[in-house]
Amino acid sequence: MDFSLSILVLVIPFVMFLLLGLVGMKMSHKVAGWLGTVAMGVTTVIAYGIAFTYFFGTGQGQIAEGVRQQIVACDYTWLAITDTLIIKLGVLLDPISAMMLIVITTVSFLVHLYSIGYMHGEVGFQRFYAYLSLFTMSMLGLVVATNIFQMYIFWELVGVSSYLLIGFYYTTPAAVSASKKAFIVTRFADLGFLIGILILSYYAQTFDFLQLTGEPTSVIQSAGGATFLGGSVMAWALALIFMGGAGKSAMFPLHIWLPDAMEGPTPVSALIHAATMVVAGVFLVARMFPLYLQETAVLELITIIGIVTAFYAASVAMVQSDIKRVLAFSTISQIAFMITALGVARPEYHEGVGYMASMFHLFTHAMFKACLFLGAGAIIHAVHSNEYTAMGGLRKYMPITNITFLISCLAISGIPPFSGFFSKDEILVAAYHNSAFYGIALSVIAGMTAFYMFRLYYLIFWGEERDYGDHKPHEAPAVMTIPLIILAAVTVVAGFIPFGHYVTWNREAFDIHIDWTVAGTSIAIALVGIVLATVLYRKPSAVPTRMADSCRWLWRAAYKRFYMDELYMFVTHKIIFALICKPIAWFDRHIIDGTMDAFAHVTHYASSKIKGLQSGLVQNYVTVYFIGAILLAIVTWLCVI
Amino acid sequence: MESLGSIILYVIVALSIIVFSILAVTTRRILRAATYLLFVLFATAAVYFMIGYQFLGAMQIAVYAGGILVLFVFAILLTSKPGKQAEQLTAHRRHLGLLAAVAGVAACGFALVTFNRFCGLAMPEATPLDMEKIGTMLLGTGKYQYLLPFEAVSVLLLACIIGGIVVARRDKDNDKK
Amino acid sequence: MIFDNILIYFVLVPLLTLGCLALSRTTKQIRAITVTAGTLLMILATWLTVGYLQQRAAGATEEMLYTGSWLWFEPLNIHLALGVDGISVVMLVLSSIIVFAGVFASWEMPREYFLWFFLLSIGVFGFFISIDLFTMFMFYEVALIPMYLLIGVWGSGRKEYSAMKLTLMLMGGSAFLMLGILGIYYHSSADGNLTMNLVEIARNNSIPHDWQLLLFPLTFVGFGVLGAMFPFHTWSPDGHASAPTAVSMLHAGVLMKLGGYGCFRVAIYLMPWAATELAWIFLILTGISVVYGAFSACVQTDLKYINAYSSVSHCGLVLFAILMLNTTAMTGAILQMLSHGLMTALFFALIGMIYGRTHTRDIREMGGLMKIIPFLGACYVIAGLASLGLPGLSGFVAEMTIFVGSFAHSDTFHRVLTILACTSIVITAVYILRVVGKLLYGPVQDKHHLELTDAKWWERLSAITLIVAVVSIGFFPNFWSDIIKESMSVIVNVIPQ
Amino acid sequence: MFGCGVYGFITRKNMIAILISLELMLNAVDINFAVFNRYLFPGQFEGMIFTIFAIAIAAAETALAIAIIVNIYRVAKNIDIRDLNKMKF
Repeated sequence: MDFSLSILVLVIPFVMFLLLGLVGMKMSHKVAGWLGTVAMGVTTVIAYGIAFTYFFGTGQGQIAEGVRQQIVACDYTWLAITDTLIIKLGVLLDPISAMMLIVITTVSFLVHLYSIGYMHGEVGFQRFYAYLSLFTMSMLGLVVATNIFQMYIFWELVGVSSYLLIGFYYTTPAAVSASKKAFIVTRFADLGFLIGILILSYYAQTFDFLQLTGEPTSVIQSAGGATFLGGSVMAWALALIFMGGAGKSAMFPLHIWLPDAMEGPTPVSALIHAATMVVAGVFLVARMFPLYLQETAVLELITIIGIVTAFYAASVAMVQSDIKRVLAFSTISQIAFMITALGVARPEYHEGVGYMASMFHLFTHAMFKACLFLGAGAIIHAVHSNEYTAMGGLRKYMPITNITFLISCLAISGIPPFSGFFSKDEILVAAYHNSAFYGIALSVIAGMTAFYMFRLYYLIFWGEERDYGDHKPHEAPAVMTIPLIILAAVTVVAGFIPFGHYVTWNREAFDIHIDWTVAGTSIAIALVGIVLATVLYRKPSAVPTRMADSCRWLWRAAYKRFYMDELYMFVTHKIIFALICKPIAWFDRHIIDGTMDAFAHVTHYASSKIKGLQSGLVQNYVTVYFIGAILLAIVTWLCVI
Repeated sequence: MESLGSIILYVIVALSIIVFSILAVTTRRILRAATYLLFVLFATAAVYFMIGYQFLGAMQIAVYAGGILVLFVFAILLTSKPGKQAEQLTAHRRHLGLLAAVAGVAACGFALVTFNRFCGLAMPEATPLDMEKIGTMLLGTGKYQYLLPFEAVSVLLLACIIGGIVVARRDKDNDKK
Repeated sequence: MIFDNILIYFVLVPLLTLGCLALSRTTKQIRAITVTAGTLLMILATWLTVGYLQQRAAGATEEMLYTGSWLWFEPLNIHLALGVDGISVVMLVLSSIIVFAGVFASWEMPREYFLWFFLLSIGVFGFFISIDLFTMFMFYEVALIPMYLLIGVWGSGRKEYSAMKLTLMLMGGSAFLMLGILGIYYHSSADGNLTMNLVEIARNNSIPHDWQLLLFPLTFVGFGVLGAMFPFHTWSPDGHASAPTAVSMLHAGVLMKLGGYGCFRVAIYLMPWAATELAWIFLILTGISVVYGAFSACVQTDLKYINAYSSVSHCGLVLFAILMLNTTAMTGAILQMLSHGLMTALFFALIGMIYGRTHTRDIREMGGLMKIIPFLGACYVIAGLASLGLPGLSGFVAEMTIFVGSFAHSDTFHRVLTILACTSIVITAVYILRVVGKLLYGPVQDKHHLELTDAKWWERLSAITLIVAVVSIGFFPNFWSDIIKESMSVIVNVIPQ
Repeated sequence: MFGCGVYGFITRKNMIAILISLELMLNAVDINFAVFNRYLFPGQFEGMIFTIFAIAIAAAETALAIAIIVNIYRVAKNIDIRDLNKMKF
């Protein structure tokens, strides 16, 4: 089946965006909602068709001598900057982009379905669906990009649509500042990304992925060993590109925007902050992986950042009170897992198991994290508050959400039958291969993940009963629970997909075999975490509060996200605004304006002085005249001799 | 050397000119200034006589001392109540004036001194100068004769007279006020 | 004779409108005349572009098309030489769109206002179509004078002060310019018959090096003052803040582009050697003005000041790119002129409309307008995103071309400055979102803002024309960048590498 | 004499005093003419003719000046030079 159909995947959401955006206001909520969902359904079907024909279809040289080919479905030159650097818009199909197609479209479709129920009765309902389709379009565009510039274009579009979605409830100032913060932080990271692209384009003289990743060694040589402040220029370019990815995937220094992005409606968090946008950074590194392999120093950097972020996020998640914040931090730590997996992946160990593991984890994580978020959305929808203090003992009232939530928690903490175990185990295998330290660190963090997930689970569904007053929390309506059930089912099944056959770094098939020693330790640690959580939080007991008081300082710091936000706020507001912008504005207003006004003033003063001379007194004139005459005489006399 | 007498006479005349002109300028009362001016005019006439230009001296006395001074006196009487005009000067103006005067005198003096070609030159012999010669000179059109300036001056004087009358005519409406 | 050349109509149409306006009485007539004038100009521009493209397609290779020159002043050999190449076509299209939108943005204005408005447009159109140095300078002056009156009479706030300041500073600039032009004229050709024609001067290329070193700064600063270069930009915030909507639209949209166009057409095209020598000084200046404008926009409280400072920053970027002296960067500069012109015009139109309703431009007093005036709010967000550099809108295309082009210089001095300029996209994001956040989102601060009426049909029309232009450049940039690149390569190969 | 004339012209307040100092200056010039003519060019009489004309013109001038002064007096009731600054800028 030829792939010309694939461009449709991009066009339909875009058309939906225009339709809903311009005409949306006229439509009723119902019509707009279902229209959006149906369109997304069609896109999902097409995407599935493409992915399956790509993976399973024969013919058209899909699998030439074991290497799965990269097919460029269509290419339309968008802007020819110079004869070599041409920006094209097109669709590139290869294992990771096909896999991402499936992930994005499924999650987006389910979120569309879910938000019909969740957003029921919200003002600006159609606008929400317009932004959702814009987001899906840009995410799909990003994934299927043929050249790095097209990826940058859709990268920015993703940033803007996340800004619009986070700031959906624009009447509340918190949402406005959160969306502004999200956009500016990602924009700052995009600056790094842009500079990385520019350096790359200057040295490699091309944007196209095929050329870049085709023969990476020649690209590195083309840099001619130019160095810049120590590291080779290419290393700098790749590090900067990773910085762009880190910003989008909320890695350590640039993660502050993700927890605040929870201001947006929960379906948005489910779609953007669980499954798709945050994963863009991982996808970028995966896409440029052959180049990264040339610069191992950058990979080390990536691993370190990954581990630091994972540990940081896990520790903070353990003390958060808002359930969505907990899930946000758990997303950050899971993404950090994937980044570390990519960081540690080396072709010589086990044919790059890290690369395959991170992609697999990406796939499974998208599923169960979306399920968790949607579950949390259902709970908030029922209880109308984000804080777990207002919840407790919900398992009686919301049985379906309870089960799906439990399944996803088990998956995320890496318990065998569920998909989380397989993907996380692969990551641990890759980490151990690279160096024991990374392995141990990751398993400890995995344990912490298990602990805080189950802490969350027990606090919501077990714990003592809150008096819910007259209106009892009821089970979410059907349209919200169906996606939950689907996602839970997928998390259970996904573990058994032979992922290795499809997605590997050099696109050769390779079968996974569980390395039981590593798997054993990880399961053990996870179980310890779960047991600890059950002991502390199953029954309402004073133990956790007493523990918190014991290390009051640490607990407060963790709760306050180690004061990162305050640091950023300090930097931006105090330093940039107060010390740079205001003085510049003052400088401009007074010094430069001052000089211009000074010219005017000087001329005015001089003219008033001259005016004084015409005093009207005849005698003044005579004296001046006379003295002038004498001076003239003297001068002529001087000249004469 | 010329006769001692003429030198003495010259000194007297020069001194009188200087003294009287200073007095004329610095007196308080305007009438006294006019009289000093009269003495200065007479002294100049004496100078002219000394150098032998009798016609010129006569002219000077007749026109200047006679005509102009009388005009002055009339003007003074017309415009200022006698005895009131005590003048006081602002220091600033005085210094300025003094400075200008001294600078002027110094410049002219210096110029005179440098052209010392003729000082100490004896009085050359007096060429006969009679009225007939002056008359032809004024009215002739030859090389050194000045008919044109003569006519010009006459026209000027006519204009002056008419001007004077017009300006000083008593204004009709002014009186009614 | 003169009337067969299409270019002359660009000047004739506004002249005709002046005539009819003089006769018209009621506002209905005035509106009719101005609207027809606007549409006529738009048609002319599109017809010119189509004709130009056909000629280029038919293989017309010489640099200037539609040329024609009529002797004007024998002794100084000054001709009314007209001619247009890719870049001036783009500029003419830009100015006609903005004039069209400007007409709709100043709907309630009296007759005299439009008289001066169209005189201003004559100056602008004349400037872009003329190739003769002197005629260019003359049209430049024609464009300056109405500015004073328009701001002084119909402006707001400290209008006299800023009108005076604006005109004086621009006059100062044009004084430098006059020196430069005369210098060029006297060195225009080695064999004695001096000429004012740009193309011939460039062909003779006879200006001696030491003279070039003197004349280049003069002309560059002369045009730079109009292009809001760093030390001379202070007229722009005051001038724009107190100008009426359509005037600041036309001024920021087109007149500042006059500066950029002049810099590149006169300063660099005629004195390439000096351009390469002295580029680094002006690079620093324009580099500063990019970051400087952006930073100072972050703390302004008056809407128009924010937009004025952002124009300083964007025009600084234009000059910055021109000084890179390679085809990509300069094409990027022209694209940036085009896109920035449209964006600022859109911004000023919207600010004018908001000011017309809330009678305050202080963002601290306004808030939550999105719900009350959704159409204007949405347009404002689009304009913000465009100036932010969102892909799919024109800002992105221009900035990317500029950055790729300026990255072509591999020495660290250029590299550092380019990275400095790149940071401006972040700062632009900061102040745009700050304004959008304060103005449109958040709770409504002022009670009587609640019953504001949304945009009227003519306001919608002017906003939509500009948005359509911005989006069309954003979606199909290749169309414009090819036109510009062809005529740019002619100019770039004059520059010694 | 010329010096006193200049000094008087500048410092005096009364217009007539100014006129007097003016006369002084004119006479000083006439003397110079006459004396120079007498000593340097005994033959010709330019100096003398010049002085004659000078005297004539001085007479005319003084007449006019007096007329003006009288008129001013009639208008301004005093002839103090400092009040006459109507012609200021």
